Amino acid sequence: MVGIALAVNQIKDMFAVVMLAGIYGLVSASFFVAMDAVDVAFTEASVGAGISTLLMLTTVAMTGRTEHEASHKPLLALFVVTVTGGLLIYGTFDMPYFGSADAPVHNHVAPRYIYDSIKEIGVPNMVTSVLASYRGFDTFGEVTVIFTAGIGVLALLSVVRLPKTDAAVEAINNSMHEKHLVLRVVIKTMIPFILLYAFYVQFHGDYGPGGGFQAGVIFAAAIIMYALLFGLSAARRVITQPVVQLLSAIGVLVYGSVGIVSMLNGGSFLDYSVLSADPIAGQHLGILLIELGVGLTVASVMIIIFFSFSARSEYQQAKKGESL
Amino acid sequence: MTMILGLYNYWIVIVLMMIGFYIIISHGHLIKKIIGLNIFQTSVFIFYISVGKVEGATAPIWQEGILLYSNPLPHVLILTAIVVGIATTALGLALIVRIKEEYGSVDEGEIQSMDNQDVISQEKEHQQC
Amino acid sequence: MEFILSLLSGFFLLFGSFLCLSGGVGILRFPDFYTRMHAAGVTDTLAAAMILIGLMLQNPETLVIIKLMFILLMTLFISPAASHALGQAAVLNNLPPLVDLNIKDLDNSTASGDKPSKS
Amino acid sequence: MVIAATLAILVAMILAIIRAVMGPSLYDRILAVNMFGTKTVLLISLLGFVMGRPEFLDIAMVYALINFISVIGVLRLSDSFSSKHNGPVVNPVKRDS
Repeated sequence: MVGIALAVNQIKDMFAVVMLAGIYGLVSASFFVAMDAVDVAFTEASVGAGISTLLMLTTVAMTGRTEHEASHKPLLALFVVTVTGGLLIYGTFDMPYFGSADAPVHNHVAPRYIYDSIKEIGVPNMVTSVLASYRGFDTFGEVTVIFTAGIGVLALLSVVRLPKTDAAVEAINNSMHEKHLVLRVVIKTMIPFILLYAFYVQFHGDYGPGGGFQAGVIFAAAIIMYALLFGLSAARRVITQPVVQLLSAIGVLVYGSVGIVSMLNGGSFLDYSVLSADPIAGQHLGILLIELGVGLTVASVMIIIFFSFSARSEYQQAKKGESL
Repeated sequence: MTMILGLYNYWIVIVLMMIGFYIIISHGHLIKKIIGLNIFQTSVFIFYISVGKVEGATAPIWQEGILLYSNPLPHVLILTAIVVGIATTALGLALIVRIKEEYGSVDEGEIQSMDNQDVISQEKEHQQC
Repeated sequence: MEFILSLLSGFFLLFGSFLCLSGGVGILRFPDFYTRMHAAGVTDTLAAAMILIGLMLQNPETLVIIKLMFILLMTLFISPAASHALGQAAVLNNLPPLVDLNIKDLDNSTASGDKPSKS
Repeated sequence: MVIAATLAILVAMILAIIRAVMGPSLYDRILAVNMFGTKTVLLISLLGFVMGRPEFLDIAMVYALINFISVIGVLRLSDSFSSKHNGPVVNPVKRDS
């Protein structure tokens, strides 16, 4: 990993840098698997290796490949970096050794999460139970952050679509598609299975690795794949922009309203035990609903982000084609 | 020797973090800065995950007969952090696209000099008035 | 039975790792893009299939075997499609193959015969 | 045996990384990344067996998928790079307005 990071530092061609960043994501995800963090690896695999590489590539395609020679003084930067790194390494000397079971992190709240969650929540996947139930409030915040980021991208990159540029874009797409025939057939057969798999991940998150975040990203990835090969306008006919925007808001609303409903039932905010007569059944119901909300928001925000990026780039291309 | 074996994970994290930091402060290209930010971010993720690892333990998914699990709390934190990270990265990239449209460049230095020229010309106009 | 299964799985795994290694060496040592694609194609399909089959023979659980089957099917679907797309893109964008000049006919057929360029 | 296979895959991954860093042309890099992704799928499934909990194969599946998506995306977008070399995109819209 250090090697890849160094190479990223050196290479000037932005395209190669982005490819290396993709590899970097894959490596770190394998590392997470080796460190027992299967849920994290799941997320990193779908996000770090897939979506972020795509987004960066789109941006690079819009902004150009080359990088100018650095005009700054790298020596000063190197000095600052070395000093900071040295101080940090000095700080690690007091840290508990890697993998030791008696480190302070493992003695605070973790034992309760590990040993009591199966009794209190009844969900085998501890990560899901901590995510959705013990720390549901945090996750609510994260979902809101994602939603806000979606709005931000929309505000920055939304384009006014003229019918004329639309037609031009469509023509460009059609000319490109003739050579993607094999890929189109393969992808068309695969997309239903991917969507099915996303639902499996969504609803199996209680028992194995997975959950709303990962399922949302996989769902979005299927749509993005469709948009990549069949053109943005075709994908927009499948899922229109207003629907996605509405869905992303509905996701956050589902999450929040589950909290409110549990308050109305006499518990505190996001306390699912009161949702049903049996506390464990209530927890199950609450986690399921909340994961649904998370999945909806994440999927639609990813779709929004990708749609706005590629709409922008098509818009630029069409503009360029007109000015020629 | 035990110290090296016990702490090398953290040292790798710090080296990665510093590489990311170096990329951020020494390169002018904005996309590269974002990638540096990502490297920095990943190093923090790795740090959290390796803190949560317990020797001889297994993934925190309950199963009959397994007693020792890794700490699930860092996993939760990092899981959400990754998704939020991609959201913020997307926002940053969107900003870069807009900057490219407005300035025609994604190099920090060039943008700075253009801004400076703007300010200078505005001041001149003021003086002429 | 048990013994035969573990023997078979070991054979598959070893063969798969051998293919992996040879593919890795190939992707590093071959002279141009198209030959490298051949090396990568070997590791992508045959080596992956071998290793996954070896793993299937190791585990008696049905669910695990089904998941492994899915992964195998997916790799068998995906890798050839991706290689095809990659090669086609390279040809269409005029990446010249490195061809020995002694075989003139082959040179002609790869340069122009495959796909007429659209642009 | 599983461990031997894991080691072999790790070596192959390192070789692929070297190719991705060196790669003279764009397509070499894409090829290396693609191969790297497939190797990661294998590595994850092998790691599950090494750690004794082989039910985590879902992750390997996601990898296979995502790897494919990123390769497709890269190819689709690399068209827009190379179209710059091949001259402007032909714009078939009549400009009579």
